Amino acid sequence: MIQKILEERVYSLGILLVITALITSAVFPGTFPTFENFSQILLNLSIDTIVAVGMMLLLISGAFDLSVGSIVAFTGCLTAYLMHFFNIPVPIALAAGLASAFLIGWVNGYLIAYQNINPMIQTLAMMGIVRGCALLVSGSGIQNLPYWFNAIGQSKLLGVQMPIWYMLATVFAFTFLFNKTIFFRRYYYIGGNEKAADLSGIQVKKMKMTGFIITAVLAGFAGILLSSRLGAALPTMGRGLELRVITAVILGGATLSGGFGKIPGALLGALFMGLISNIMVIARVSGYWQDIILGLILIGTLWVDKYLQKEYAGVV
Amino acid sequence: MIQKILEERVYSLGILLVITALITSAVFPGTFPTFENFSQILLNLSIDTIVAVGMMLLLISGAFDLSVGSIVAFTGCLTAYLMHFFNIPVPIALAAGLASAFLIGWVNGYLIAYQNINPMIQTLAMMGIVRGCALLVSGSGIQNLPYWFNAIGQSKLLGVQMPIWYMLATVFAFTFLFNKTIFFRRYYYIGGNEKAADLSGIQVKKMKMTGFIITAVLAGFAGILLSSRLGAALPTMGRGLELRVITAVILGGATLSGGFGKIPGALLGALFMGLISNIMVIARVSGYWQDIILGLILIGTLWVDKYLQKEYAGVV
Amino acid sequence: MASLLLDDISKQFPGVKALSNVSMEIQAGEIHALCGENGAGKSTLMNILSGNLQPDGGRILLNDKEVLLHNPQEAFENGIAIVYQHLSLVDSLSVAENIFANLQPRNRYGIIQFNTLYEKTNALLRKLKLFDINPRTLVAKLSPAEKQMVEIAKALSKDPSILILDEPTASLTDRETKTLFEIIQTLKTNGVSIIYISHRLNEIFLLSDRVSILKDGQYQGTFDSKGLTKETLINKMVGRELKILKTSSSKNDKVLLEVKNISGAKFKDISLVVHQGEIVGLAGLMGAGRTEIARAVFGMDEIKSGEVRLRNKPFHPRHPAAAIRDGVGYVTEERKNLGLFPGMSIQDNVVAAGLNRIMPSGYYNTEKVKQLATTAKEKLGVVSYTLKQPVINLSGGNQQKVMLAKWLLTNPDVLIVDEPTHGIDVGAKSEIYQILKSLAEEGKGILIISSELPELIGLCDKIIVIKNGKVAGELSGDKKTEEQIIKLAT
Amino acid sequence: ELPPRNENITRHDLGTDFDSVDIVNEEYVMITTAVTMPMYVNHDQAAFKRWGKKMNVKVSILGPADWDVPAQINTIEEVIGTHPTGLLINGTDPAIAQVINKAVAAGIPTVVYDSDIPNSKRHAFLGTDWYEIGKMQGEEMVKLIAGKGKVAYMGILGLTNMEQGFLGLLDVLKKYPEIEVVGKYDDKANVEEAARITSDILAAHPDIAGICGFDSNSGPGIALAVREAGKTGKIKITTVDWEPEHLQLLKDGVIQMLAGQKRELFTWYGAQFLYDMVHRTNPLAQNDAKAGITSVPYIINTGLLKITPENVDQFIKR
Ligand SMILES: Nc1ncnc2c1ncn2[C@@H]1O[C@H](COP(=O)(O)OP(=O)(O)OP(=O)(O)O)[C@@H](O)[C@H]1O
Ligand SMILES: Nc1ncnc2c1ncn2[C@@H]1O[C@H](COP(=O)(O)OP(=O)(O)OP(=O)(O)O)[C@@H](O)[C@H]1O
Ligand SMILES: [Mg+2]
Ligand SMILES: [Mg+2]
Repeated sequence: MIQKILEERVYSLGILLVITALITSAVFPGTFPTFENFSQILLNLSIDTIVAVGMMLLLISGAFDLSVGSIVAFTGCLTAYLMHFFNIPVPIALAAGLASAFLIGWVNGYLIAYQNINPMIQTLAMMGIVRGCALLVSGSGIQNLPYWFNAIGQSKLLGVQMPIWYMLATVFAFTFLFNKTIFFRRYYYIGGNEKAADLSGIQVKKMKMTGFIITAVLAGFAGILLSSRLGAALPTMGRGLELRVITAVILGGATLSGGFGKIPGALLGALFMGLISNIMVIARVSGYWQDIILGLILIGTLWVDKYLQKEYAGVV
Repeated sequence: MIQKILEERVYSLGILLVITALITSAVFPGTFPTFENFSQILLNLSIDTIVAVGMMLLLISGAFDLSVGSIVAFTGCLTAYLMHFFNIPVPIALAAGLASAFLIGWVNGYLIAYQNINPMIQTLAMMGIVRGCALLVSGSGIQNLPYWFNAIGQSKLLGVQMPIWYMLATVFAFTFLFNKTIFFRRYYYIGGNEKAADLSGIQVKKMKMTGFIITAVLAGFAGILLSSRLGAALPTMGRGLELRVITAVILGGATLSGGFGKIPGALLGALFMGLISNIMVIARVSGYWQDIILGLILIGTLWVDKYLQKEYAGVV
Repeated sequence: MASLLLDDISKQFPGVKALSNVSMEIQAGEIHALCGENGAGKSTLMNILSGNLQPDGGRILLNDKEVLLHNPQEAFENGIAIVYQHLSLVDSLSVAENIFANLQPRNRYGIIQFNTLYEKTNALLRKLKLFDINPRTLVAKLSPAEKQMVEIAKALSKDPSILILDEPTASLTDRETKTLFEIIQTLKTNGVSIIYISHRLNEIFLLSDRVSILKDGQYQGTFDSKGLTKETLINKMVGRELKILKTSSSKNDKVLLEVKNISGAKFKDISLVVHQGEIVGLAGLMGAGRTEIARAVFGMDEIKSGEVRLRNKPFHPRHPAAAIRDGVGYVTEERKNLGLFPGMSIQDNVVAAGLNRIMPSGYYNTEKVKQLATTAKEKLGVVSYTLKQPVINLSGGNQQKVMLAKWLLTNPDVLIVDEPTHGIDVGAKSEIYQILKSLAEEGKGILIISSELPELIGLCDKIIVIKNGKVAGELSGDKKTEEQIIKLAT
Repeated sequence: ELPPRNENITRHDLGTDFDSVDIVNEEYVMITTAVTMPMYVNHDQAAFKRWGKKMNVKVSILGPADWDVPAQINTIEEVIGTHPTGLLINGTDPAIAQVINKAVAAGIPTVVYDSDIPNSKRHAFLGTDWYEIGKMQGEEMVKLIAGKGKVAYMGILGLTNMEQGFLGLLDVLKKYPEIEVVGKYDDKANVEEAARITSDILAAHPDIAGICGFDSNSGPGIALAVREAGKTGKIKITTVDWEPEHLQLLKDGVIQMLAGQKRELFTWYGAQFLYDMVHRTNPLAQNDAKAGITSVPYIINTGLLKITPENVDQFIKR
């Protein structure tokens, strides 16, 4: 039974998280285990997590997307641009922003799935192109966004900031979809054995393209959320996001070769990284040491996890 | 026959390079096709190419290393640190620098090959750790390095800068090794099917560890060369190098899943990227347009290449 | 009830014409066997029927109506189901989800009903007498034979009106084979048409109503099984007489390999001896642990206790590399996963295990590699248009020969072969038997693991039967009969 | 063939003969790193382009998109081969000294802006002292928190100019024993990272008094976290740069002071210096080059802008 539980990264990481949190609470009872601190940690990782859900989908299917960080910036900037310079109503601007993300995802997906362009180069190239477009659209950034746009990310519900709710909703929705619908379960087949998926009647190319589109739209949503939180759209938003998110997702149980991973793993991976950085600051680790210690903890975590789940050692 | 030649990325990319160079020569006859410009292009890509040779080796074996950029920085900084603050003689400092790179490669390789730590997370974590160490060692950079150290990268032979010679030597040596020694040919088998390689008597773990060590040492050498060229060691050297190099190597014919690629492809991939960036400098393309155009060219290149080598479409 | 007409089907692969103008007819409710050598085009034809490949020319008529099968989905919709020769399972998913891939029971909102899924799976597994398999188990944890049965269950789950079985018994043992045959007979009585491909000719005669033969992509005719003799069938397939296997033993008294009371993860207290010139067989049911014994001796898995001696010296390789150096070879089962480098050329595959022996200087000699590969290719009769062809494009039998060639190049004194004739045609089989025999005559020791009992009985000097990881008995001389083996194994 | 030994640079070396400079197809090239950084685009590059239009000469802006000093050096080397009329170089790191010398040796008038590269043979420098930027932030912070409390600061670690700024800040804060510096953080030039670090700091030190930022993205990131924690105005923020975003935050009372640079002046006058050198606008000797002098100022400190709630309205563009 215990063996069984530890085999799943989602559980082993969850347990590790709880233990870490408990120990930290004991060491820093005044500063760590407070409602403000936790909600702030969650708030800060909400953007990453929403993107991570999409990335988890892609990794399950055996692909990944390096352009998400740029999509975050571009969508935010485009939406702001439309609202600020053309006075386009908020809902229409939002729709346009998401539509642009959809289009980017479609181009990525189409070229990768139907034209066999190498996914790494395709999404890397797209990362540059889209970042360039974000700079083109926003120049030095756009301020003074409409009140209702800012309200999207700055409101609270039951004392909790909206982005946290969006993040939880995204995670729950996709967890449900991945557990319960045929459409999304197909990604496990594709990642597990693409040829076999094809032979089982799954339209692999179409599904792959859809995967890139979903990821891009989630990134677009995250970009809108971020600029709403900031009350401004900056072309530098989302820099380095792709690596951060891929790390979180792999930590959460995905593999680069596909077939493995669970949606809640995306949240747990992001949570783990957020928690570690929070604890480091609380423990007064600063400057260069942060990178060094974060690296050591990452390796250490995987190493502990490996011992917890000996069975799967070869696979991960 | 023509079909046959185009099937190999090394040839198709080579032809594309020549065509691009010819067209550019026609458009910018005064500035592009000069000895100075060509040797400048080669000089500028020498560092990347030396690292790319190691990365090609890893990709052939089905792995990759994200920590190379940080190794470049750390080795350069450590060597400079030893020479500058402890007045250690140049050769000993060089040896120490390379030894530190060896050690980093060993840790990466050992944990990945023998402890089954996920290679992406391992090398990403190492990237943070080593970058942190580089900052720790050098602060904001070390200037005024010994004359003989600077001479390594600033001398000329037959009118050509030394780094170009080092790069060519590295490419030739590894091309030879990969074609002519069974030791290096084993990496193709490991990339082709790891389990079968093991059962065929290839010591996969040992070979993998060696692969990471070779790559790290090459990156270390590149780091020493870079700081010698600059006459200074900066902790920010090699930032983003890993993605650039992986892109070059994939462009040069490698795949993330392993088993494919040729060493000269590393040079050609880097050359292609160097050529494009040179042409953009000469054509005075700037700012965001750089990213956008580079992205479009990358995608376009792969797309053209795909049509040239229909046969292999599925594989790449 | 469905009848099928294939009309003038052709298929060209780069370098090979896999099918040229094949026309044949499958009647409703018949068991139609398809025979042919390795690479004759059987799988290609079936892939076309199942929508996986598109023909270059020709038509498919189902109940006299032309159907277009652009993808596997369209084939299912037309009631065609196939058990592929190369498994089409996803290791990382459960048995149930593999069987009902993309067809999971769902409610009207598209939500998967897992309870129904597991129930339906259980029912299917029971029908196939697979009582030990839990629907929730990951496929990765099954043995090759169990995977094959799951693959069959997957095809059956679709309630096909035409069922294609491409070498379903190649990795099954007798027990499962029997179950499968019973099921096929039941399906037949229910009016399902069955296309059956196998290299085990006994099965063809036992099961089929009619036999069609392909040779080099060309249709050779359809015959009633009743009126057909084994000889004529072989003759039509191979186009020549097969050599009769010599039964004389070449065994002498010198002990080559001696295994003394070894235990490991999946086996306990195993002892056996292989003499010079001797062929020793390991028999047993699926999952008995024979493969694990071989892997342990070969240095791939850990031996917990006991001793192995080679040429009277202790032999405990830490890695296959050491075993190969000392003159032990191991031709693995599961050639696609464990034996071959699928994307690499024939030439590269053939020298893979012998690199050190062929080029002891460590210097890679392309000419020598080419020459050795050419020799091996000719000696074993590998059919390919060039040595540079990636092995993934070879037919199953040719892949097996490439693997054998790889190990012959290491020049082993003791060769362990695991399911050496998995998916190999009669012609090639008899060639492989010849090769093994002549190796024995040269004084090598051979340990052969096989689930095909006639093969073991024909080849071996003695047969050791393994049951649940332990030696259940040893048979030699007249006692080597199928009944005896099965009795010991179960 | 070994490189020349490093000779000591004296004023004597500064005169360069510009006879070979092409003033028919006049082109001035500006080379920076992180060429797409909004602050650079909006100030340095905008002013440079305006200057080009006014003088009716061709201006080009080149450099890598990310902060990559070796790549900036590579670009300079490639540009030298195309023989521009003048070079305007962002003094990102002392390591670019050599390539500046190479440009000077190639007879190209070369002006450095932003941070000085003192060990190079550049003809002129315009810019600010990053140490002063840190000092200005420190002094203002001391005032804002009345000389006591916890202070944290962040920027991009490992950049020469920023480390100078950190030093300036610390040198001021050192003098106040009641001020505790709780940490130095790397926000990796990233808004989200800056926000995350800030909220972690808020958790670790609920009594934090002030935070200082040192790169363009620090300000918006710190402000976001402080605002979301509902501590606007309670935690004092000083930071660098005066992008519209920063000004807005200052106006909203989230940020208390901006240490700005007069970046427009760097490139405008820098370009003008180049122009004056080639056109010998103010010849000082019969032959300036032979006399070993240049006819433009050697070092110019453009000074800093201190933007506070009192004068912020003057900076907001309409
Ligand atoms: N994808 C492919 N590309 C190129 N050639 C192929 C491909 N698939 C099969 N072939 C070739 O087509 C021919 C027919 O192969 P096929 O797999 O149909 O044979 P088979 O009759 O099923 O043989 P076996 O009994 O060994 O399974 C062979 O020569 C094979 O090498
Ligand atoms: N990948 C795997 N993971 C876990 N257990 C496995 C795996 N493969 C095989 N086993 C188990 O190991 C045992 C022996 O394996 P295997 O079936 O290969 O033995 P064998 O005697 O060689 O049988 P076969 O006739 O299939 O070759 C069985 O209990 C099987 O279920
Ligand atoms: Mg077949
Ligand atoms: Mg077995």
